[in-house]
Amino acid sequence: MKIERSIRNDHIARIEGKAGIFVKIGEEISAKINVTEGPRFFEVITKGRRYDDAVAICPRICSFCSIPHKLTPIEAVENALKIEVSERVKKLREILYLGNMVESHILHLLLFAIPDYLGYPDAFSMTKDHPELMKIGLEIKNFGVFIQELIGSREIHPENAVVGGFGRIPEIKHFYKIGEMAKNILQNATAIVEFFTEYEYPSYVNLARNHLAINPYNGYGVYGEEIKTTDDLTFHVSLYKEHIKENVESYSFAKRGEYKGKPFMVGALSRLVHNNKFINGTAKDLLSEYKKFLTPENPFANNFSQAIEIVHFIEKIKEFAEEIKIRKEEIVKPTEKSGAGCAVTEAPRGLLIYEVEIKDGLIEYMNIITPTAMFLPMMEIDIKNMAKGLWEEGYKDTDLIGKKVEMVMRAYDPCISCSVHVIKL
Amino acid sequence: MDNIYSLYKCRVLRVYDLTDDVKLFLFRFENPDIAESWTFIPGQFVQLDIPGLGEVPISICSSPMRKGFFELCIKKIGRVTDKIHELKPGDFVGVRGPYGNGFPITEFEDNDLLLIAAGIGMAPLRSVFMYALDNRWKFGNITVINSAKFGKTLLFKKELEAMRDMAEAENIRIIQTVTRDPDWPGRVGRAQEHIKYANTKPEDAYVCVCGPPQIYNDVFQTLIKNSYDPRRIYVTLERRMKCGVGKCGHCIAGSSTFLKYICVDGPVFGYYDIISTPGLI
Amino acid sequence: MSLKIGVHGLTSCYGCQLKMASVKEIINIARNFDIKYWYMISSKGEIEHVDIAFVEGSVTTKEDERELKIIRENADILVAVGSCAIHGGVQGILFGEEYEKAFKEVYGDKKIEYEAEISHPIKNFVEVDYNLPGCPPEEDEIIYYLATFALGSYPEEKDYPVCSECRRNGYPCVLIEKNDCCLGPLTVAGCNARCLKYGISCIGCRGALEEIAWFDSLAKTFKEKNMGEEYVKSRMEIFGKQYEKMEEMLKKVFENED
Amino acid sequence: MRYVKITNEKIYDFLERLKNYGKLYAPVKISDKFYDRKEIEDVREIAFEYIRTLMPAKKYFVSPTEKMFEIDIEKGEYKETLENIEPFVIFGMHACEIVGLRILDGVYLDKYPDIYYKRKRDAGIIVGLSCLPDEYCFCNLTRTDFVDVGFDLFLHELPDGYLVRVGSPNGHKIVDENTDLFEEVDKNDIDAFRAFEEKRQEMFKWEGSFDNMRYILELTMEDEVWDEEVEKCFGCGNCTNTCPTCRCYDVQDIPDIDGKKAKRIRFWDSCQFRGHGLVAGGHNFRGTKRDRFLNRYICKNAYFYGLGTSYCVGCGNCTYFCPANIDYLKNLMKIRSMTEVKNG
Ligand SMILES: Cc1cc2nc3c(=O)[nH]c(=O)nc-3n(C[C@H](O)[C@H](O)[C@H](O)COP(=O)(O)OP(=O)(O)OC[C@H]3O[C@@H](n4cnc5c(N)ncnc54)[C@H](O)[C@@H]3O)c2cc1C
Ligand code: SF4
Ligand code: SF4
Ligand code: SF4
Repeated sequence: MKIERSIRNDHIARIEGKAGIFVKIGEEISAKINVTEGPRFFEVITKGRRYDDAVAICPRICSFCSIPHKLTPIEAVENALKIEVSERVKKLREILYLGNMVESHILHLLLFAIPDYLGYPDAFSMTKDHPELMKIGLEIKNFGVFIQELIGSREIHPENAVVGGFGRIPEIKHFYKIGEMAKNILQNATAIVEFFTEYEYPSYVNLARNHLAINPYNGYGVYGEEIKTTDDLTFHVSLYKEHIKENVESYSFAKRGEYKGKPFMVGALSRLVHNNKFINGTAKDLLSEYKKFLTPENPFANNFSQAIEIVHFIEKIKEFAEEIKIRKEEIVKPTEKSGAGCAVTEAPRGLLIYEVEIKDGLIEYMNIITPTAMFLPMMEIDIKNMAKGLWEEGYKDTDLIGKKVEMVMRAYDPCISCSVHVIKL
Repeated sequence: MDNIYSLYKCRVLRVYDLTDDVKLFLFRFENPDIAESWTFIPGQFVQLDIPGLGEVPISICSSPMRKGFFELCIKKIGRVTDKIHELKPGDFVGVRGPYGNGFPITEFEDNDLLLIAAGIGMAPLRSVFMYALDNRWKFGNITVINSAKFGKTLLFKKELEAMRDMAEAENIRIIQTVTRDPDWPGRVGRAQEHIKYANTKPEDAYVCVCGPPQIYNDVFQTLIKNSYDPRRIYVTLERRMKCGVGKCGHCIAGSSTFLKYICVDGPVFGYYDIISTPGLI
Repeated sequence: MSLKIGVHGLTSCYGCQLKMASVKEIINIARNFDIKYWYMISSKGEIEHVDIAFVEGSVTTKEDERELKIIRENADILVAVGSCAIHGGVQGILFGEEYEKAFKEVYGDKKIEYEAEISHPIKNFVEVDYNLPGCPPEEDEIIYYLATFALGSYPEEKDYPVCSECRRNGYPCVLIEKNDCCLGPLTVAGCNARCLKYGISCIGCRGALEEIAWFDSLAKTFKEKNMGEEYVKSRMEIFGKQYEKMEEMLKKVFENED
Repeated sequence: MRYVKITNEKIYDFLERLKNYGKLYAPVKISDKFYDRKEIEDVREIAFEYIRTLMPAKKYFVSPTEKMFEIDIEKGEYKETLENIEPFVIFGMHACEIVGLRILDGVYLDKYPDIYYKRKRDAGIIVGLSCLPDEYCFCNLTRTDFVDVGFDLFLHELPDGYLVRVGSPNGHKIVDENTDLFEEVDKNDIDAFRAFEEKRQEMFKWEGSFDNMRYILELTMEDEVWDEEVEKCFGCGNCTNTCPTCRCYDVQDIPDIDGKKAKRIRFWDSCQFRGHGLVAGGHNFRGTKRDRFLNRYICKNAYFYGLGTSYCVGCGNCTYFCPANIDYLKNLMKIRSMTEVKNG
């Protein structure tokens, strides 16, 4: 007699956005991720609008990474209209971006991932037994929020960042405070890294894979213009269409990325795999101490990588905040009215690409490729392997398999809202 | 200097249901000194506070002669009043006041008194009525016309009903009338239709009117047709209010030649104020 | 006894929930309320009867609609949270034909198992008791709403424009000074004029004031400042597309007296 | 009245010394077109040339938002939150605004004195400054172009300094404690003062009296000349918020998340907002935009018995700061059909 089971969860908790998974086990094992969240067509919405209005719309794609969805299109527009902003503005943007990175990572770890590791349904119930963990996590979060509110006007949908600079540049005294705060929370961040080194990765999901990450401008960061791959290719972002393809499957509103016809991975792990040599300071020490946790073939290493990044970025923010020189600055107005441009950055969840074409100040064409859309097929494979591994090991409890499968998903930190915005290439 | 916005703690002593959405509350100040010394003029109001939700102006509906206690009759209609309706005996609220000018009650003395109320308008007028009963010898004939849409929404229906027969002997006439209730056994029709049945002598009666703004014009016309002296007609008005003491500006009403704070210059106004000032009602 | 609450997201950026989850008092919220379901945060719980359900996001699929109805049936009070839920959100710009076109453009003729539709505010499907505006809502308002519910009462919704807060804070008016296309006069206050603090003109993210958003008056002023119809319209519709009288009001201004 | 003089060389010393009497607030340029009062660290920042500030000086006496009580909900106790108010000095108030403040006094310090206001009023020292009108000013019509009381010192510009009028015991004290800064007024100064006043009168754009405006207004409230203006209005409340005599406020209780404590705050409200006249049950005493629009004209032109003026002090703020370009004075003149004189 054939034994067949299926696991179906139409609404996975603790991820950002709405998706379901459908895993079939038995002789044939298959896994599907159904993105059920409705499509929102950001590329169409922004079409025909003024470029500054368009970049105000883009962050609404996703709240967790609304800063990347603001700063990346801004950069694309600036590239298109040949706007050159000052070093100061670039630095401020980077601080802002990293502030978001820290907040996004810690929220994801604290609210979504860690409860899995400790066996709680959510962070609230976890708080009762682990108040300290929650406290240090929230302190890190507040640090990220402070930065984003200061520079971006708020942590979700920052309106202060605009094409050509900032509406208002904050006063210097606040940056001293950033430095102060960074110093105080560094050990919190180290504790989070150490938390993840107490667990071993499930081996079922070991699989060699292609990682794509940015080739950062200077040091380990989020800005750059080239993309690196595991098979040693480096290409300029403007050529992204030649290398990254997006498809549609009937069971999902999201687009699905492919590199050379194959699934691939992006995100914190991919960044560390490619760029770990640029990591310095406390994060470097931690990384060399816990080297064995940085395994390119296992997605669970992504949570560990996020924790390492938190440490690194806190130090980086501190460094930037200490060296920044504040001066009033006008918003740079474009001299050209039309043009085309591309930009790529490293959002918390991985590569984020924006391409725009502007004519007479209006958006003619916009294309957005989000990290979640890129790694979705890879995630499906890992989910399948997890289910398969457990099943073959003799676990028949679908609840347990379901939980583990969700854990794989949360390791990726998918952002469903991001993935569902799309227009065809 | 005292803070005019400070509230005195008051305890709810009793709660009576008057209609489905109107309750009568009996209060006493916690502080015995205040309870003893506190007094007011009929027609004045207090600011009643539910801590954490806010204050509402409410007319006092008992007689100032009942020292130490006062009654408020409150319709459940919004955020604060909803909560007031949940109060039980023993609960506390904050109260400050009394505010407003009140009816010129000493001027009323030695004259007849005609009280015309529609709906919740009975609340302030009951205070005048109770005061007149407490000082019966000071007044001539008294008529109360209490009107509402339905029998079940008539305020103080039972109270007034109970005293009706006894009252007649005392030259007090009580007329209760409804406009839309086919099952009501008593009088029907709008308040003004019953003015002619009043026992008051038009030439020396004072008239107090309170009800929704729409009724005023009809009532005024009927009164004047029946030879009541327009100079002796008073109404009490209502407006949004936050302070009760002429600061917050919400109750400012009238026109550029007669601009008044309903809370300190009113809520009681004379007939001529009303008809000569657009925007007052 | 603490109130039972549920938090739910339809189609959106999840920012309102993120904001709710990241308010400084989140631990106190968890302590003072009985959170029955909140998928974004917790894997426990199914939709069940709650005193108050907070719903973020707009309805863009049949599935959204079905869920929303279940939420409504199980909640005594339903609060629409954020611009998507209240006005359809930025995704609400695609309305009618524009939507059909966009869908085709994106998914081609491919069939998707789930049915998608125009982004609707949730009031189009169920009765909404209160609106908690914002994109995302402000921390103090989230707390205020919850706290008034906890007191057994309900919040007073703001009924005046962003300009009031801009002025109370003494930020220079960018509409007067720089002739910027500021939508503050139309937009529900409550953000404490956050953008004007930075000299960035209001984009209307909190949504237009119900019935007293004078798109026509504002457009008239914009027109006098030499802004074209296309631009004024495209900016006003970002958060105001589904405001019933907007187009009509704009037409009146731009068609007249040319 | 006592008159003294201060020369231009000493004016910044004087401003510096004013800080000894409290925190110094004075107008500074805050953006391309606007001025506002801010706390002054460097007295050279002060913008003597300013004509009007974005927020009227009332903000120092009735804060845009202020806490009134801390409430213990469970115990039903109210703790008033009267912060300790430090003395402060407002430098550079023009005559119209000082009258405006006196109008506020009439409202806040009447039979029911408002302690929050009173405390700030007692702590504030007011130093007036003469001004020349721009095209928005019409304080000559409202007869508020000169004040006799309501300030501690009043500085009138002279070619080489300022003629100082001393208006209160506090003013005398400041002069007496800083005699090294002041000198006697001589005949040249008086001539210069006279010349300044004359020039100032010349510069006003409108002439005539405003006294009968309230009657004319009352008679034209139904007039259709208003319709077009109402149509233009956003209902944004900038006019009332920037008016030195508008004083409406709203009160709200903000409970804590655990429902145990609350704070009662009050904040500026405006009759241009729909909620201003809305009462429970849904009736609105100012239900249309027209009602609300006219309400301001009515209110501002009503007679303020306390001072024998109207509530409008002719500062022109409401016009200057109206984003819809609604001209308050022109509208009044229109219904009055008074012709434009000089400089028109
Ligand atoms: C002088 C005066 C006497 C009154 N006497 C009585 C009375 O005896 N019995 C009675 O039931 N009602 C009376 N009212 C009306 C009563 O004040 C309102 O029904 C009450 O304020 C509604 O408050 P709410 O919070 O329940 O309603 P909401 O609509 O939620 O009101 C919110 C806030 O608006 C203000 N507000 C709303 N409506 C009014 C209003 N009509 N008057 C003043 N402020 C208002 C209050 O500050 C209130 O807190 C009187 C009003 C006035 C002005
Ligand atoms: S800047 Fe915008 S929000 Fe502020 S007052 Fe001007 S129009 Fe209103
Ligand atoms: S400032 Fe102008 S537009 Fe705004 S409410 Fe006043 S009159 Fe109307
Ligand atoms: S109404 Fe206008 S001119 Fe008159 S005092 Fe107020 S702001 Fe000044």
